[in-house]
This record gives sequence, C-alpha cells and structure tokens, in this order.
Amino acid sequence: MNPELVDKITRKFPDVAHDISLDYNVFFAPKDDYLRLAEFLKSEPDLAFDHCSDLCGVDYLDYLEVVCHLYSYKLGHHLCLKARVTREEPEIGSLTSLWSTCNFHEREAWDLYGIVFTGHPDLRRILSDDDQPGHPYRKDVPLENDEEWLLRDEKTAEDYGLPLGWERSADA
Amino acid sequence: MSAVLFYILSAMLILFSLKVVTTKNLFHSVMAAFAVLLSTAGIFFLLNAEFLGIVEILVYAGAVTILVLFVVMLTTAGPQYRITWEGTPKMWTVIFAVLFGGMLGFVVLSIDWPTARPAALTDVTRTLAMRLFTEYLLPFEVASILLLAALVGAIVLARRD
Amino acid sequence: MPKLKTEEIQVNFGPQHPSMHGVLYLKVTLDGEVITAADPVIGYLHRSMEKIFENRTYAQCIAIIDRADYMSAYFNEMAFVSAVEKLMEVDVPLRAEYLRVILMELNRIQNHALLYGTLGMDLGAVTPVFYGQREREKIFDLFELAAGYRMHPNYFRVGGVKEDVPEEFLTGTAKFCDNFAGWLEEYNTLLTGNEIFRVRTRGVGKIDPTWAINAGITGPLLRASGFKWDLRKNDPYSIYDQFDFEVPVGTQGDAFDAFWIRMAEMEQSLRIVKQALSKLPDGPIKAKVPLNVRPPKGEAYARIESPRGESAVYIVSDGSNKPYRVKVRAPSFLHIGCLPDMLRGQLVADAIALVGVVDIVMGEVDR
Amino acid sequence: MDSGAIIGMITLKGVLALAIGIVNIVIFIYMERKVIADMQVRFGPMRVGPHGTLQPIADVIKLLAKEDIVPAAADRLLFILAPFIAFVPAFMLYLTIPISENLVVADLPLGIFYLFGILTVVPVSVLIAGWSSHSKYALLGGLRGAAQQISYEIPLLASILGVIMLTGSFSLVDIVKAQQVPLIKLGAFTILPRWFIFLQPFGFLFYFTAALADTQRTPFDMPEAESELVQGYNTEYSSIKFALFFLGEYSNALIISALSVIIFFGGWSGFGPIPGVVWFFLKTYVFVYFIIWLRSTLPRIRIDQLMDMGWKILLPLTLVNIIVTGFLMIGR
Repeated sequence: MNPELVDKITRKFPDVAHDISLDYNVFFAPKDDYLRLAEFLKSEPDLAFDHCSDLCGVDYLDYLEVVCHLYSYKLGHHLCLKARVTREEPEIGSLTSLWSTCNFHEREAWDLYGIVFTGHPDLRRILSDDDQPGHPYRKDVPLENDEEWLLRDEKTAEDYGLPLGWERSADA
Repeated sequence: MSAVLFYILSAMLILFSLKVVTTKNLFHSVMAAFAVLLSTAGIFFLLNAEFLGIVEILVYAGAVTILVLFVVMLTTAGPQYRITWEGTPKMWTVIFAVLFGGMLGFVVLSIDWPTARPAALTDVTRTLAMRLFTEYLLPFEVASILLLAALVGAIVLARRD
Repeated sequence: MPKLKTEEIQVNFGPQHPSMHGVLYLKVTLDGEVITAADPVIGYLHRSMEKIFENRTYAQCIAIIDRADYMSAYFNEMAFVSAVEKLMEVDVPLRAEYLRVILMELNRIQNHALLYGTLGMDLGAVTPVFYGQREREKIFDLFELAAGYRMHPNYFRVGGVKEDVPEEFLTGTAKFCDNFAGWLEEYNTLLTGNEIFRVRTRGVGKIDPTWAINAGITGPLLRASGFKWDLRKNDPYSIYDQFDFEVPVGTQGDAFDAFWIRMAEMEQSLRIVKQALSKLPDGPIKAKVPLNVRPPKGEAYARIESPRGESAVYIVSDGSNKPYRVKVRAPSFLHIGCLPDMLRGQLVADAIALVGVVDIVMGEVDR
Repeated sequence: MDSGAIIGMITLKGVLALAIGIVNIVIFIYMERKVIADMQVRFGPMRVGPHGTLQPIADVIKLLAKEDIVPAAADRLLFILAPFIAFVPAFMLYLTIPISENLVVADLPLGIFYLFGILTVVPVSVLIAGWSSHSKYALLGGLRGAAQQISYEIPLLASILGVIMLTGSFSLVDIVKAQQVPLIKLGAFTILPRWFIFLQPFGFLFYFTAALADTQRTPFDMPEAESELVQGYNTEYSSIKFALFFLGEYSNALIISALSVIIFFGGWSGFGPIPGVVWFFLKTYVFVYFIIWLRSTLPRIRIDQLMDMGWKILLPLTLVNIIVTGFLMIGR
C-alpha cells in the first residue's frame, strides 16, 4: 500500500496510530473510530477494501485486541486494522454490516475471547458449548480445571445470559 | 367354502367400517377405510367380478387411500392429530342419520336381490367395454364430464391462495 | 374456507447423518421439500488447536496443525511455516520450495479427488467415490515415500523441509503424472458428462461474485462465481510465479461450475507438478535455522491458496520459542457461515449437493 | 379331484412359487453385490463360502439375529403391520408369472391387471411405515415414496396397453404365446420373432423407465436417498421387519425384470434344444444385470424432476403411444 494512502487515512482519522514496523500496514483505531475507519476503508474508491480476510481476538493481558486483516481484490493491497478494548469492558462495534463474513469471525472472537461486538445480529457461542463458562482462549484461563477461576468468571457468564451449569461440575 | 369367505369378508367390512367412524386417530381411520376397500374387493372377487375387484384395489385401495393419507399427513398438526366432536350440533346429526338410515333401509328392502351367484364371464374386459361404449355411453360421458368439472374445481380452489 | 397450511418440519442433518461431511450439524427448517432456514451448529470437533499452539514450540506446532484441515495437511503446514518464515525473514532454498510445491499440488489433486467421490455419493452415485479413492491411495503412497506418513506428514520445517525425498518419490510422481490424465478422463466420463448429474447441479445454489466477496467466500467457490482470483497467480507466494498454469473460472456460479473447477484444477495442478519435477534443482533442502526456532518479537500474516480457499495463519510472537497467539483462517469455517444464505429456498436434495460442493472439512472448521 | 386335493395343489404351487421367488431374490442380492463391486474396482463379498456365495444367507441370518426395535413413539400396530403390507403383495405377484408354458400357478385372464392392482398396495405400506415410525426422515421418505409410486403407476400401466391391444388379452400366457409366431420369415427359418419389443419399442422404453421409478431403483431411488433421508421410510426398522421391506423391494425389481421379458421379449420362447425355463431366466437376468448396472453408474434424480418427468413427459408419451398403436391397428 503506497504511503499517500496511509497519509490519507491518518489525515482523515488523526487519532489512528500507524505502525510501519511490519511488512504490512497496521492501523490502531481507537474504539470510537474503529467502525468509521472500517467503513471509510471499504467505501473509499482508492482504498476499496472489499475482502475481510480475517478477524480475531488477541489477549495481551493488559488489554484485548481485535485484529482485522483487510484486503482489496480490486487494488491488491493489504492492511491490518487493530482496535484495543479493555478486559473489563470488552465492547466494540461489529463489522458484520460491512463484511458479512465477519459474522462468524466475530462469533468466534466472542466465544473465545469474550469480546462483545455491539450490533452483531447473532452473537452466540460458536465453537465451545453453550454452557461453557468464561472465554477459554484468554491468557488468564488456567489450563487445568481450576475451581477458583471457574467461580471468578460467574459474573461474566451471568451478564451475557448464559446458563450456569458448571457449578455442578466444580462440585464433582 | 365361498360362503365362509363371504361371512368373513362381510364381518371385516362391517367391523372396519365401524372403526372408520369411531376411531379418534385420523390416520387409523384412513387405514380402516383401506381395509374396508380391500374387503369390498374381496366380495367382488367372490361374485366373479374380478375386473371390478381389481379396479377397486387399483383405484380406491391404492390411489385414493394414498391421496387421503397425503392430505392427512401434510395438512394437520402432525401425526398426533385427533378428531374431536366439539361444535357438532347433535340434534341435526341424529335427524340426518335417521333419515339416511331410513333411506338405505328402504332401498335394501325394496330391491329383489338375486341369490344365485352370477356365472363367470369368459371375456370380462371385452364385454365391459362393449357395454360401456354402446349401451351406457351417455352415463359414461356424463360421469367423465362431472369428474372433469370436479378436477377443474379442485385446481381452482387449490390455486386461490 | 380456512386456508390449508402445510406444516413446517425441522430436520436435523448431522452431526450423525450419512451424508454430512464430518460432524457438521445443520438445523434445517423445511416447508415440504424447500428449505426455509438453516442454522449450522459447529464445534463438535473443537480441539482448541490455537490455544494448544501457545504452549508448544514452533516445531511441535507443525505436527499439530496437520490435523486442522486433515484432508490437505501440507497446506496447513505451508501456511504456518511461511508465516514463521516471514517473521524471521528466512530465505528458503529453492529445492525445498520445489518439493513443497510438488507435495502441495499432489495434495490438491488428492483433495479434489475426494470431493469428486463424495459429491457423487451425495448425489446418489455410489461408484465415483471408489475411483477417487483409488488415486488418493496412490498419492498417499507418494506422501509416505516423501514424509514417512500418509495423511499427517509433518514434513515442512521453518526454512525448508524435513529431509530430502528419495529417488523413488521422484520416479513415482513422474509415473503418477503420466497416468493421471487417463484417470481424469474416467472421472469426467463417469460423472461430469452424465446427464442426470448435470441436471442435478446446473443452476443449483448460484453464487453472485459481489455477494461472495462480501461473505468471505474464497477459492474454487469464488472462482465458480466468475471472479478470477487465485492467490497463486494474483499474489504469488513461494515460487508459484515460476510456473505456467491457468486459473479456471466458472460462468454461472452454480454447483456444476464449482465442481467443474475442481476437475480443471486437478489438471492444472498436474501441470505444475510436471513442471516442478522437470525443473527440480539440486541443493540444500533447509536454510540454516535451528529446529527450536525463536522468531523475533512481532507478528506475521501468511495466506496461501488451499484447495478449499484462502487459508491463512496469523502469528504473534513474543520472542520466545512458543508462539504468543496463532490464528488459523479456515476457509471452510467461513463457507459454513455462508451456508444459511446459500441454502435458503433450495430443495433438500440440492442442499446436500451444495454442502458437498462447498467442500467442508470439519477439522479445519472447528480447529 | 375333490376340493381338498385342489386346495392342496394350489397351496403346493403357491409354496413352490414363493420358494422360486426367494431363491431368485437371493441370487439377485448376491449378483448385485458382486456386479457393483466389480464396477467399483473391488471384490465384494469374498469370505462367506466360495467367492462369498453364501453371503446373502449370512446377511439374512444376521438380520434375523438383530434386535427387533420398535421406537417408543411409534404407532406400534401400524409399525408392525407395514412390512407385511409391503412383503405379502410382493410375493402375491409370483402367482401369475409364467416361467414356462406350464409352470405357472394361476394363469389369470386378467393377469397384468392383477399384477398392477397388487403393486398399488405397496405405496400404502411405504406411507404407513413412514408415518408410524414417528421419525422425520421416515415421514419424508414415506411421502416421497408414495408420491413417486402412485405417479408412475399410471404411465406404467399405460405403457403396456399397446401390447394388450395387440394381443387382445390381459393374460400373461396369452401375451407370450402371441410372441411365438415369426415376424419376418425366410423360408422355414425365423429371422425375427414377433416379440413386442419390435412392435412396441417406445412402449418398452416407457415401461422400463416407469417400472424403475415404480420400484424405486436407481436413478429413481428417492425414498431411500441415503444422502438426504438416511434410509427413507424404513429408517427406524431393524431385524426381520427391515428384511421384509428389503426382500419386498428386491422382489419387485425382479418382477419388473421378469415382466419385461414376458411382455416384450417373448417370455420363455427361444431357439434350440434349450428348455424355455432356461431362456426365461437367462433373459430375466439380463435385465437384472441392467438394473444393477444402472445403480452403479447413475446419480439420483431430484424429486421434483422425477415428478415432472412422470406427469409431463412419460404420461403424455405413453398416451400418444396408445393412440398411434390404435391407428396402426385400424389401418392394417
């Protein structure tokens, strides 16, 4: 992706940080700018990111990150869009309305990392059980069955209206 | 031999006919009707009317039963659908039943039934065809037009939604 | 007259159903024979692969990622290995690249041969599956010669391949290439040219290219919709720019096109294998990289064209010998996400054909 | 002869017909497995007996030894009744099949009519099985099967009306006898016998297509589309009940092969010193082989295409065939 386009994005979104240390361009969007930036990337004719290649969550212990790899079939350039959310309040806008492929990606990120995508049409667990407590891919999840941790995540499970079936397994 | 068979078939016919109207399970009712039609065909065979007997099986027991079953299976609220008696004005039912029964009884009693078994025809199909297309041509055509009208009517009704 | 209403039936296709590919569970609502809604339920094969990676060294990861898309293991390895190589900026020796390409393209043929068989099975033809299986066996024999294993080879390494292939592998591959054109002919006579097969697949599940791009459909399905895109051609990785091959494109985006593209791709893969065999250079098969690699801190994203679509691996490294986070972009996973839209309004029989043609491997979907 | 002896004779003949039927079905099943295996580059059964010849018997024993399950939610009476409604008519068909001139249990004057009358009862069993299993796959399979069978019975019957017009009889024996005269003669030698395949070629095509669909053989095996409906209407059946369905189906397929020989290929007539029985079975097994061949090569047609074909193509064509036959008969 040529530097002019990077300029164009940073000029339009002054809050967006840009990282050039990698072999592709990374943009760190603040939570509020995330959706608008994504929309801009898709609709702007000389950016035209029509393909959302991948979207996933990463847990950096201090915060969670949504990593979204965009690609333009038309112009052949690649970009990585990142947004940070706090562990306590992992909420961010959903890209499903822009790229419908994000539906499953975001369900997976919610399932495994507990990132809530507001505006997602059908945010359910996808890979793990419906009554699975917590979000298994977060770094603080113990790898062995840990009763203390299971109890700690009770609130999250309740908040999102999940059935609490795991206390029984903790007793047993 | 044939008398014994006749009584067995008649008993089946009556029993299954009763089952048709008394069972509350719609599917069982249709199955009983199927049995009734088969017994009727059996009686036709006993009377040396093989053609009619086979037509009875081919058209009624085979095709019509299946169409009725289709309707039962596709349009009601699942296989557990039960017939209920609510909402039927009982007085009228009784009156009509009595009138209809009286009519049937009158017909049965007034006809001079042949008691001897009719002789077996050697060439059933030919005789039947000859009769149908010469002597009884008009009733035959009227019946077919009537059926055609019914068919068209059914299509019109089904298409109306 | 009260309106006669036919009852909607909810039917569960899978996870245990003779025609479901793996443990996919499709909740399908039927109105007569027409599908009004479909909801894929996945996760029956979820092995937390990405989490396991975080506690394994990079070399161990390669053995595990084989099990993601277990029908085309080499592509998983390739995606993972090239992401690590991007991270470390390793130059892979040419001979290793050639060997990788040969194995990957053989793997593609193997995968499409399986699809050929199972699609026939889905449509009620019992014989094609045996013919597809016959060729797969031969390819597995070749894999065994090269890697020592048939399905999960664990053969690619960061910076090259595990060891050089024996001479029999090269002669065996050459022999396979000579025979395969004839076998492909058999495939086409048996199924592609069959009138019933055509009637069953033509016009079924049409995909519109703009919708397909938006929905994240990649690979043969995207090409079937008429959008000419192949990562090997348009964004070449490895040494694919050195080969002469064509990208088959569909015209109508229906199930038949998607199937036909698989058949045409087998032919093209065969061409690539032949070229690679004839050009295979001598030299080292692995760059000077330790087995227990410690990539620098950073991240990398590598995409490759797997038989199912765009397969990608995203690696975040914290500088240790274990990846901090690995994300596998599985094309089947996203194609399953598109299934509800594709199935709506189709007949049950067509739905089976469509699921067959989408080519789903549950190992990859659930990871 | 007193009436007891007559009844004894009839019973004996019936049992004989049943035995012949079952033996042939066993041969059919074995042949199907072997022929399909050969076409699929494999061996098929090899272990039980020489070249697996005893495999069908082993299969039957296995089926009989299996647990006989009635699903808890099933309609018990109808669930048990359905396989018998499928099996009994299938074996009633053998009564009229003339294996050779004298080897026939009952040469009914309305033979063909009787056969198709009995065949119409089969879809009822399919529907009962589908409904009473209380399973969705079975229900869908039952609906499909019954719809398919009743729609193809009409073209099936209509396709052979041409032959019946030419023969002037419904009796199967009469039909075969009508084919034993030469069509083209050179001196004393018969070049072409008057088989109805030569007089009614289209009639045969329509008959065979409709017959395949009516007996649910590939490519029309919709009710058992295992890729969609698991096993169709008999999904919930096991053990002896499943075996009855299974035997009924194979029996029907055998009957249509035998019927095509009787109606279109001269029945037991042949040439040389070989007895008619051998000719009859030889010709029948050519058709059995053909049916198996179709099964191993063709994919399955979709249900709506099947219905379209039955009502919109096959039925009008068979009617045209009848009319043309009628005109030709008058014109001659």
